[in-house]
Amino acid sequence: MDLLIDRFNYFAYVVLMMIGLHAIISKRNLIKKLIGMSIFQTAIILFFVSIGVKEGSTIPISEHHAEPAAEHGAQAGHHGEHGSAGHTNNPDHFANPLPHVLMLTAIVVGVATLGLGLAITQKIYRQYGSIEEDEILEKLRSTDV
Amino acid sequence: MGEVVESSKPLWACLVSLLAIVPIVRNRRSPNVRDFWSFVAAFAKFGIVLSMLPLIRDGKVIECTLWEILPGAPIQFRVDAMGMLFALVASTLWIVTTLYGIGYMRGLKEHAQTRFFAFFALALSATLGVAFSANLLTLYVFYEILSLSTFPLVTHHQDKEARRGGRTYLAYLLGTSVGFVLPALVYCYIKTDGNLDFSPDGALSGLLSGKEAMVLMLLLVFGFAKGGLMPFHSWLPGAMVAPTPVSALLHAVAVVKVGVFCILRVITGVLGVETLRAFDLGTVIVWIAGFTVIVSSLIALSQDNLKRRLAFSTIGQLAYIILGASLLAPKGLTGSLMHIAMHAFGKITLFFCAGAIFVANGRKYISQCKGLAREMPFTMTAFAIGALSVVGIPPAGGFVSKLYLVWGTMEADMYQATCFYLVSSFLNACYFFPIIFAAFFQKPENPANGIRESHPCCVAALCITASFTLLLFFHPGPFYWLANMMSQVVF
Amino acid sequence: MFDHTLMLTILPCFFAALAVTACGLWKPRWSLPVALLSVGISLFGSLAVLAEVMTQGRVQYFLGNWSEPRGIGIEFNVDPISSLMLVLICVVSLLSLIYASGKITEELPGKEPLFYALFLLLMGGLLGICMTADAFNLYVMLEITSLTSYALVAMGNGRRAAFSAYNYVIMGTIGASFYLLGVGYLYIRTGSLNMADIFRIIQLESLQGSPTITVAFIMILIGMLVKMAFFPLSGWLPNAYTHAPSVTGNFVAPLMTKVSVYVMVRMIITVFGIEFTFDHLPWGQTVVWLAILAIVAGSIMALGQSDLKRMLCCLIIAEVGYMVGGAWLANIHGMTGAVFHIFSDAAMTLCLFLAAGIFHHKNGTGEIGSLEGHFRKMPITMAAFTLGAFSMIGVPPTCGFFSKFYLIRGGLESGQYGYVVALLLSSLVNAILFFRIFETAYFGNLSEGHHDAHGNDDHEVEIDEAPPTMLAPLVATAAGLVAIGLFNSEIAGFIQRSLTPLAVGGTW
Amino acid sequence: MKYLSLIIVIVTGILLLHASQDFPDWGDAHSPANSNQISQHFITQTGEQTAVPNFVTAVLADYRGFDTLFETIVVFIAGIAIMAVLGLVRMDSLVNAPDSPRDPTDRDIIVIQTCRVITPVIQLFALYVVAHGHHSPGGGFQGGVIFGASLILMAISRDLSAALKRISARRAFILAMVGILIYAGIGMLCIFMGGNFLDYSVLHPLLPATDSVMARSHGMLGVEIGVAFTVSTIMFAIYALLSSGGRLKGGL
Repeated sequence: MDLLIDRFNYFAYVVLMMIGLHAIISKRNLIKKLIGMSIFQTAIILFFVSIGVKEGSTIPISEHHAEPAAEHGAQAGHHGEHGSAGHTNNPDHFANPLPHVLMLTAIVVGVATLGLGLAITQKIYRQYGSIEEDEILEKLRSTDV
Repeated sequence: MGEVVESSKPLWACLVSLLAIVPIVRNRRSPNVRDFWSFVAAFAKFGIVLSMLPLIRDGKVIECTLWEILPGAPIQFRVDAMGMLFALVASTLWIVTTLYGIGYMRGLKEHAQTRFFAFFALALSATLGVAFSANLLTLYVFYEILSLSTFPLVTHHQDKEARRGGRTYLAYLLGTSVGFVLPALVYCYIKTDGNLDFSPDGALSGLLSGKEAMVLMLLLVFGFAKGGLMPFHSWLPGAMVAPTPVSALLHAVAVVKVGVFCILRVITGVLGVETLRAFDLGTVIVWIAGFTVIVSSLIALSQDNLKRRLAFSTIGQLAYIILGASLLAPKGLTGSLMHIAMHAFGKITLFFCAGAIFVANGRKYISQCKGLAREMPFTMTAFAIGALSVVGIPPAGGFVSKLYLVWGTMEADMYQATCFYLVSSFLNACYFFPIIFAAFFQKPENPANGIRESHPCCVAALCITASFTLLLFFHPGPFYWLANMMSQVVF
Repeated sequence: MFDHTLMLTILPCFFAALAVTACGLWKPRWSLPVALLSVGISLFGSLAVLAEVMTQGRVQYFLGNWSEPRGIGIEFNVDPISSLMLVLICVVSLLSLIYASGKITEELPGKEPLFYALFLLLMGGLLGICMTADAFNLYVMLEITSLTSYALVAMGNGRRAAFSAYNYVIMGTIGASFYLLGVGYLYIRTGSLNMADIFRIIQLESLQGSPTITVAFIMILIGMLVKMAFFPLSGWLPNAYTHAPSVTGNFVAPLMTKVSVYVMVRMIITVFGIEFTFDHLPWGQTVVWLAILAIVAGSIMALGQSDLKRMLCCLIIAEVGYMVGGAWLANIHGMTGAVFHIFSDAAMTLCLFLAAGIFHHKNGTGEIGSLEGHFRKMPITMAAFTLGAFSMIGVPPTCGFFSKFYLIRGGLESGQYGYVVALLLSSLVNAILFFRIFETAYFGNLSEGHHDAHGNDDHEVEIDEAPPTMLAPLVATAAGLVAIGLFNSEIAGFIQRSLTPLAVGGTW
Repeated sequence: MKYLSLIIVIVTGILLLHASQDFPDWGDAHSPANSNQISQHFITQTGEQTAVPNFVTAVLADYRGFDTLFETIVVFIAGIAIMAVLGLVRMDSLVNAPDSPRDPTDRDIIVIQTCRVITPVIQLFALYVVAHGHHSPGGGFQGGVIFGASLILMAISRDLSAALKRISARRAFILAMVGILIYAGIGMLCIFMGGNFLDYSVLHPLLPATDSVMARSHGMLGVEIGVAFTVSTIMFAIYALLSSGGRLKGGL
């Protein structure tokens, strides 16, 4: 039970993902399939993001930086005290940036795939006048004979 | 094995007919020039092969490495007595067959003669490649090339019958070679880790357990189905749809003998006599071959189509050769090697005759041969000689080799083998002599007026081979001592 | 020494893709030369990489110069196998591009620039997959190839193109997502994305037992099996490749599945390590049996096809079975055979697809029955086709024979006799399939017989060959088949240079 | 089919959950992923190495800048792929197609006026998000999407042709290419300056008053701008193509 409490994020994403997968496989409507596909991908994104979370940490932006970064413009070429001059951030205070970066990519890819899928669906509709898989297959069979 | 001489002659012997294809195809418009080129190639090949004879006689071995295609298993030629013998037979008979083929093709106005001669040449180079190959891989490569290059020849007529024949032909040859030989080849490669060379005492000797040896032997012996061992023989009668010159050269000489040759190589060079003796595998082959001998002769009796009867007789004779080698006795091997040559000359004569009869007056069936000798005396005389040779009665070459074979059985005291030989000789007599008798002593139903021989080229060719058959009885020539050298090397 | 050879190989594709799109906006007829030029540069680059790898063993490149600590930035890492893959991809692209230049205006009127742009992007993605040493970067590259190939398949004007492309999209996305999920599992356990680094961590903390790594492996494997059309997951392939424009099929069919196979091999050898894959995972045997199933199923499906291209697609499925099975034989010869077969199979598939495309171009139909008398009608094409077919059957000295040789050797050494038998059976089935075609092409229709062609061969069907832009690539490929066959021992030796160092667990 | 899929789904789910048993707990700061030296490095060293306070931006545009380049290319691919698939307009005829605007009756004055007011605000905000990506959440993608959204809003509120008058599909694609060219061009520039691809630190001779560290920061800015160009225009192009069924006329 406490396992469930500690790991609810994993359970959540698995459930979401399975919903998506089920939709992809069992739905006969092309648009619904695409929706399932997006749910599927989103679940993975959720999983990744939940990896990078740290209890009680903040967004991965170091607040000390506003002025040092500005002063850089003024006296540049001054090595040693770049960025957070002197003191280094404690990793535990900031969320892990890497998963966020990765997921930014994954999101973009998802968008692109979805757009392409929609375009193809439009073309199918133009050709067969339907987006129901069964009807399309029916039409194909009729053209074969 | 004697000292090794590096020379590119074997390569050229192999290539010359391949190169001949170019002029043959380029002169397709003018048949005479085209056929002239075939002759040139044939003689050139014969010359090259002959020029290697003295070296072999001095017990040397000619080697020529082409390409290290697999580590340890290059494409390599090595000419030893056995290969020399086979190459000599093939290249001699190619000349005659070219002569005959020209006569036959023109006599019948066959179509696509250029393709015919081109693939003929290709098949010949593949044959020599097999004869000279130095290791199992090279052997396999040329074996496959031969199967594929003879397909267009077998199916030359391009009609339904030809298609059926071609299908069985490829189904058997490719099926067995890919299905049996290839795994066996790889297994040998693993066992010897990467050395497939034929060596007189067997590349695999001492590396195999009894079961492995058994399996390998069966895979290889049946895999080279060109040897026509039952139950993988039925491509041979099927392939008789081919034009007679093809049947003559390929199915009396090149193809089938290649199969037998490969099996002999396997027995002597790959598995090795020692291994076979150790696990007493020789007798297994003896029984298989003996069965083939008897059964094929019996089937031959029942055939009325002349070429089919000859085909089954061929199957029997091939089994002779394999049987002789599997006796694992020196004289037996000598005999079987000689039989390669003797049977080649005898059988090609018979095929030539069958073709000539067909060309002259379209007869295919034995029942039509009554009194044929009056129409075509030369042909039928030659036929008689060939038959004598195959049955093994002096004064024909077949007698000599058969003598040695029987001697071998005595030597290996396998008396069942002796029985096989004697019974089958009797059967051979049974299925040949009626033809001769009918041809010479029976009255034709429709008495023809005068002599109607077929195309002069055909007659010339079959007279040559017939006289060779006689000659070989009185003087077996190089074939004897080549065979003898080989069996000395092996044993 | 110029140390950006990798960039020289991969970047031209993307810059040229932009340039081609620009050409599309202004001067469409310049798009072809630009594309050819860039592919040529890439080819040159890949050869340079190959030469470098031959001398140094491997080429590394740290993008943004972030080399320390390992895996902080993105790393390119090319070992012998991948350098060969690069050359393969460039060569295949060049040939199929030349072929396309002759055919495209007829197949995709008005879309040439878009086609060339997508073509180049796809090629770049494939190159990236083979170069990168970063698990996530591989995913990005994978998606680039997927998106472009979806589009290329869906571009066709054929009635079925779009629908087959749709299934392709769905399956492809599932595959890629599974791969991404696998990477996520790797990341959550090891905290790294760099392949070598992941390998190091798995060894260091001896994570072989952890279910996470196992599931990660399963996910990545499933993803790749979907992408490579491994039998039960291969439903999308025949439709997609058959109904795609032939200019697309010639490029996608030889490369996509092979590259996925390569990714699987790379995951096995560089990320998870062979002794994890073959010793810790209990089901290596199962995969081999699945491969046998795939081989048999592919061959049987092929027997049922009357359309040439469709038949070839089924054969691809069987060949994928060869490679997966070979890779899972768990010995070096099997793996060598699998990798070698990647190359030979790519060459054969290209050869046969080019020929099929030419037949389709001439006859307007892909039916096998329409090939009557082609040995006389187009001898050169048929000759090349015959070579390809022989290679499929495994006739020496074509490359198909030698890949079979290595695979059979691996099978015998690891005692997988079922696999060997399946291999031989499928080559026999190939023999049947192709000789069926040869018979049609050689005998013609037998009804009217041959007797019209008496005498010598003067009055015959006049030769009517395809235009040189289509013929040249075909002939080159056919020659390549023999060349790969003749140089097989060199290639195999080179491949083993990146396999032998892995013999840590004594698996081979 | 349904049952089959259920079986597959359940099996997969069980597999995944089985794996999650040795996952770290949620939010565990010391899970392998979080305690790994690499993610530590990003948090601790980014400041010194790139002078960018926003780690995500730094990782995105610099450490893993190559991924991002291809992300951008993926967006671009989506654009041309959709055009290729719908395939009704020839590329060289992508000029602003004269289209009869809808009759005014079905235009809602309130909607139009509201949009007219807020569109510039949205666009301004988008530019801010792009430019301030170093110091606050944001960056090329976010800003680009917002900008694209403003264009789409325009298209929805009036009609497609109105939006296409302002930025035609042709121009959209040109700008998208320019965007990628900026990104990849900066990368190439790094090679010409003697560094590796996308190694901005070697650019400092070109930029006034910067050292190699600030050069990275500036390089990222340029890259982000390129990304913004591509994303915003392609987002709009995708909308235009899909909404008009590839005709670039009429629309919703």
